[in-house]
Amino acid sequence: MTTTVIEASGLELTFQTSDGPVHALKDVNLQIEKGDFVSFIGPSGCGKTTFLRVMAALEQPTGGSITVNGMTPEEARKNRAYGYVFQAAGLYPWRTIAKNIKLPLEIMGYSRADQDARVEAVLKLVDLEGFGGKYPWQLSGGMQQRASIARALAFDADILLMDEPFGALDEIVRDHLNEQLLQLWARTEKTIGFVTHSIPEAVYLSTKIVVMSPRPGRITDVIESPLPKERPLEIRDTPEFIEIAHRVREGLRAGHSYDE
Amino acid sequence: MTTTVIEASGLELTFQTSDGPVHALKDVNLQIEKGDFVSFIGPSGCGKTTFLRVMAALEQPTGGSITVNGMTPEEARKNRAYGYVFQAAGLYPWRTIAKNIKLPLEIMGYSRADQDARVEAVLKLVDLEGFGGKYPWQLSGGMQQRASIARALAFDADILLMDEPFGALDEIVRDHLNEQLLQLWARTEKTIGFVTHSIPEAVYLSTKIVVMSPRPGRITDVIESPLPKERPLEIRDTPEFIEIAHRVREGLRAGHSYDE
Amino acid sequence: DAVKLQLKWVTQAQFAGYYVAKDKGFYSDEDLDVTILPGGPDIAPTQVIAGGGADVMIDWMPSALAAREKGLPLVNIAQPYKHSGMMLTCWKDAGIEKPMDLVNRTLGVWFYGNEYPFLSWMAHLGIKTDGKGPDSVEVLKQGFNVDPLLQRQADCISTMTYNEYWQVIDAGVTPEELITFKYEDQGVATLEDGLYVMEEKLSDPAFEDKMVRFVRASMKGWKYAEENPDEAAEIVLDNDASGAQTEKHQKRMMREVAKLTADSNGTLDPADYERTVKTLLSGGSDPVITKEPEGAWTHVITDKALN
Amino acid sequence: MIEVILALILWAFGWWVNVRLAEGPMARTRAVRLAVPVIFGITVLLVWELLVRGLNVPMVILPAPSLIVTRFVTSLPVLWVDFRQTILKGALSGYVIGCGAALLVAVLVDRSDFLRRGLLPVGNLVAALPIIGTAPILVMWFGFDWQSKAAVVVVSVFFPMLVNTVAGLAQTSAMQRDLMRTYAAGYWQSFFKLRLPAAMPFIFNGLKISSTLALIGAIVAEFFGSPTMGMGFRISTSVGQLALDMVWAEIVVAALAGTAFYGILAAMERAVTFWHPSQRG
Amino acid sequence: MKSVLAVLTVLAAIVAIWYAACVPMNIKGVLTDLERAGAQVVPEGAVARRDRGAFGLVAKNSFAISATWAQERPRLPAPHQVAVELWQTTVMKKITSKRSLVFHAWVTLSATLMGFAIGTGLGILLAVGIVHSRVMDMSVMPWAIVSQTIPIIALAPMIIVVLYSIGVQGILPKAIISAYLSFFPVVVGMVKGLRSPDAMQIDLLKTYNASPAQGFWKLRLPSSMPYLFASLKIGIASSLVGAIVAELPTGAVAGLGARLLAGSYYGQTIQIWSALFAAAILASVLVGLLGVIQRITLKRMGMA
Ligand SMILES: Nc1ncnc2c1ncn2[C@@H]1O[C@H](COP(=O)(O)OP(=O)(O)OP(=O)(O)O)[C@@H](O)[C@H]1O
Ligand SMILES: Nc1ncnc2c1ncn2[C@@H]1O[C@H](COP(=O)(O)OP(=O)(O)OP(=O)(O)O)[C@@H](O)[C@H]1O
Ligand SMILES: [Mg+2]
Ligand SMILES: [Mg+2]
Repeated sequence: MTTTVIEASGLELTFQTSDGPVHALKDVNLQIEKGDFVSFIGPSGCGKTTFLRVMAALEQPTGGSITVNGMTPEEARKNRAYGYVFQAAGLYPWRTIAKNIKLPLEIMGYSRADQDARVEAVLKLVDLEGFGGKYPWQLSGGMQQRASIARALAFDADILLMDEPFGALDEIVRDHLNEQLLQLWARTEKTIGFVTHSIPEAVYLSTKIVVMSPRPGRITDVIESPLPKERPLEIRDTPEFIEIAHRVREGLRAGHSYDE
Repeated sequence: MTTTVIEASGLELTFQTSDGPVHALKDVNLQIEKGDFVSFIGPSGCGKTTFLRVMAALEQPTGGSITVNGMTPEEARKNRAYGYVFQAAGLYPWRTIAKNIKLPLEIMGYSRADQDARVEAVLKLVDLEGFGGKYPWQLSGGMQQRASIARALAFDADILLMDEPFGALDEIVRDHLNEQLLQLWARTEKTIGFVTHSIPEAVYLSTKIVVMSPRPGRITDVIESPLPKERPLEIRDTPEFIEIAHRVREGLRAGHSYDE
Repeated sequence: DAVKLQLKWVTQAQFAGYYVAKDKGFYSDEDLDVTILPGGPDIAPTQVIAGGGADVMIDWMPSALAAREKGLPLVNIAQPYKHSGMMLTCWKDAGIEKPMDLVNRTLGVWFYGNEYPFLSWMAHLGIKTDGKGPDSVEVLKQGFNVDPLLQRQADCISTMTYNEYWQVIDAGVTPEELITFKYEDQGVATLEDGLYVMEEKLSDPAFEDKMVRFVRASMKGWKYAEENPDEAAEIVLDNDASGAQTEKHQKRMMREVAKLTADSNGTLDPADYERTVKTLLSGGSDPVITKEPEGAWTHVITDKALN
Repeated sequence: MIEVILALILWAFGWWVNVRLAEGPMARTRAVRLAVPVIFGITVLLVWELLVRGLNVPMVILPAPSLIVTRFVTSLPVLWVDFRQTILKGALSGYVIGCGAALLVAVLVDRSDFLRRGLLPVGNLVAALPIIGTAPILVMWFGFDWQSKAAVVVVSVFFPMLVNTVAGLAQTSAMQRDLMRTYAAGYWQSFFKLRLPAAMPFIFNGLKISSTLALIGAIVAEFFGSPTMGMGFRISTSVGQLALDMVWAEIVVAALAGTAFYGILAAMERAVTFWHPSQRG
Repeated sequence: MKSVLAVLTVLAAIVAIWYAACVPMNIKGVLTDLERAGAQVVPEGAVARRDRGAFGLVAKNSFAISATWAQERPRLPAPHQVAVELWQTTVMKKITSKRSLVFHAWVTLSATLMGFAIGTGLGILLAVGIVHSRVMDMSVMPWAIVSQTIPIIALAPMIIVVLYSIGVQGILPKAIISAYLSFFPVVVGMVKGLRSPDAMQIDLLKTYNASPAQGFWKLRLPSSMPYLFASLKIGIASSLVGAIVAELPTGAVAGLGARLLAGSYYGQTIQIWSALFAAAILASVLVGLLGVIQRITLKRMGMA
């Protein structure tokens, strides 16, 4: 049984800039089911971030409609339905890792004891036990990024939106985090929206790969992944994997121009 | 006939920090021949950047020896033997793209006419014709990075050192630039030192892949690539390619720890 | 009863009478609680009294009359200073012997309401004040000290007999090196340190009574100070919060001040007033007052206080 | 009393108009950006006028704006003389000399790490000192005319300017400097092509801070002695004569001059540091 | 360590230049004094020397050089004269004495601190208003900038008198001038600081559906701290300037400004200089103290 979590139809977003209007999103139609892991891939400036922001009600669409759990994104946000992970870790430097993770909990009014328990749990989840008392700048970039994921996981959002969370990390760390993210997803049944530039990453993680192209930003292809839910890293050397990756690459290249 | 361009033996570099000494490089031995394309790969903090900086005489080794074209790196730098591309584009925001590319030419005293001709040529090389008059902040990250490569190519350095030049770009642009870089290398016979985090990129580009591991930073493997000089993008799906990539990955994993 | 007295200048023996009256209990004998507010180079007592910050103030008549013409009705209720202590002190070696020698020289003058006697003197002599010239002098706004003379930036500066003149002497200059022109001798002297109040307040009998008692006690203080100059100077020193005054200087000042107050019992001499007004009316191109003031003084208080 | 009530109503009305403008759809346009502060200013002036009249505030305490304007218009020649003496001669010459000297010294200091380490803390300290206190001394040294005012200005602008310039010259990132090293660029090449342009935002910051200091220094120094003209002279003598309208007219001149000065600097800054993120926003 | 050495070298150089400068600065006065005392001076007569260059006089009367460092009322007192005066008026006097600089410094300090507190408080409040209200931002901010071009210090006397006349007396008028001067840097710094969180940090809170108050306490305020401290340092220095200038017109009552004025009034240059140095020391102590507080606070916040 699948329930539709996010449904966009004819979505448009035009930014009014001093150089004239920028069509960041044009006629975007997409349906995301509960428990989906959806990757967004596309060249720079195609509107991936914008789309994610529209879902999280951080941006107002200028046309079309979008519903989240049957509500407007605005209402969903008021219900605290989202965990959002930005490209940069964006931890507050004046708070320790543990306090950073507590931030949303404080705001949402969780009890003191509950806060501590949850921090404990998510720190373990992202392999950061014992680092709760450290300040962000005492950690490496990869650890910071994991802390910011922990922050988004600490409260019970059922939609997790991640905007290139692993962009700044090296390949090995990235592989490791990808594996963990998959496990987490399998365990929690969250719906995940994930922006990436890396084809293997998108293919490895997703149940659905959304390929976008710029000017105006629109969806050129939606690829449903036939890969099983259980995915060891080695799956990346299987023909199915390479085949999907190839399809994604072709889709990307079609919509790409080199002046960017 | 091969001539040795860079020769390091027993190279060591220890940074004295307030937390005690950091062994950024330890007992590094490497020989780079004229016309080699050498990639450096390894986890974060393993000393890739440091090694590149030692070659460019931006850092003084604390032990061992290194020669560049038979001279000390310092002398080689005075002879303007290097073009260096940093991870961030590092263009001067108060200069237009064309003026940024002219910067080294002005400093090295090229004639006005020569400067213009060279700017024209390198802008074409990196697909930025027509953008010479723009300021860096009017361009996307990818275009900025290409401009910074153009800047390093504008003068006749025979060693090109590139520190993760494509780290911030999306995959398609990256593929495209990789292709162009290879063509350029084939055409100019430059010696290139290239730091990357991406295994496919390293394998695709290099004649020699140097795998490094941290604490202390040292070379764990040097893989000579059997791939031909002519490399279409599709070569990445050949068994040879996958085989080398596998070897690199193994080498990397061996030296990797997850606390980073 | 509370009385606030605004001084024209910083705490020094120039105001010894009031400090003595306070210290010796003459005010409290009259049931007065007097607060003495020191002035300073940039304090215009007229402005203070206009805003109600003081009940009575000490000021020179020119600035009081100017304020009156500007619509601030000030009335002189007593005049403890009979004589003017202001003079122009010049270097003898600059070749100055008589007033007309001043032309084509640089003179330091106090402004801030104190420039009027000087301007009318110059008008009297027919000397212009717009820069060096054969029939004109260059005027500087003199700061608070005698440096312009000592540094020879000016050939003459304004001094008071009881204060700045002695600072010049203290700096090591001998009286023989100097030549002084007292305004009084030049016939352009204006009345100095008098007591002024707002006209409309005087119509209040309670206030009038307070002033009567105040003037009586103050004059008692002055007479005491004239007779015991050293003690008066000590009292002043005790009241000087800046700690900058020296005993030697204050004792000397007290003696000089006594010379100026000795001839007055506090009552304003109408002849002196007339002379002041005449001087001011002839103040050259930019006269201080343009018409004869009316009701600018009263004998009501002194009559009641002293008889 | 009517005036007071009127003043309150006017205030509320002015504020209401501004709220409408600032939160309206046109808020980002140039016209509204200009209109809002102007409306605010006019409202303040009108309220001031009404309150002064309504509460019968004596002229010697606070004159009404209309009186000040009248005085301003009728005293233009005097104001011009004062302006020339204080702003053009005292403040401007001191400003040019002080800032110029600071720039030169900064370049010298910048060449030596030792000097920079030694001078910067001292400079920072001096920049925070009440330099105004030197005015009586400088008047004593340099005489009564504008030279002593210029000297006060020189002393008060020198250190803020020096500190800013030196800090600005150190503003380059390690990468930008390394780039110059890979070109084997000489000292002056890196100076003119990298450090000076990079320092410009800081230099302009120093220039802006100094501009207000210069104005204040020149005016305050006149309190300690001056020829019979100048803004400081006029202000202090006018207070003595209870000509408060004249005092305020001089304040208007000072504010106009200061704002114009600042505006010119800001325009120059925009032209020179157009590339800096703070100017692009 | 190297820095300390460098600073000491610079200071030593300044003292040396200072001593050297005393010679030409004071030579005329010294020669006049010596002549009065009967010494043979070239050329004779103060008038004759009036327009002579100082260096020429020094060359012709080199015997007088040592006297230039020991005058009673020099144009430029020598460093040791100032030091001796400072010592005598601080350590050697009871601090309750009106002749003690410590007493005067305390008077000034109390006005400074009060003004600083008022100015900082108002500045922060205004900054909060400006950051949260577009109207405030658009209408007040430009005038706040214009207000700084008004030489308020030059008007301090008048303001003091006006306040005086409406019954505000004592420490408060001084504090108000101080507050006016310290208020602007705080507003500017605080507005900058409260706006320093980047769009992403603000968006993060939005995804939590945080209220504006939560946004203020959890994000804007903490991230404004470095800016706040930077402007507090400027603010306290301006406060001190304000207090000192405000003391000038209230007459030589008490305080460093009064001391400065009285020194100037009686031509006591050494007293002026020692008051200046006392002010300088006070300023650096205040700024230094804020620096320490800044370091501690930021460290506890994990930002240093
Ligand atoms: N606030 C804004 N105002 C104006 N234009 C904007 C704004 N945000 C984004 N854009 C424009 O909208 C387009 C889509 O931007 P978006 O950030 O969504 O791209 P993206 O796919 O996330 O790119 P990247 O991979 O570089 O992050 C771009 O052309 C961008 O310049
Ligand atoms: N200037 C320096 N002072 C002290 N330690 C340094 C300095 N530069 C680098 N290091 C340390 O030396 C080690 C190697 O750094 P380096 O920058 O060469 O790593 P890298 O391989 O380039 O890493 P990355 O992939 O993150 O760029 C690291 O541990 C780093 O912290
Ligand atoms: Mg994006
Ligand atoms: Mg690196």
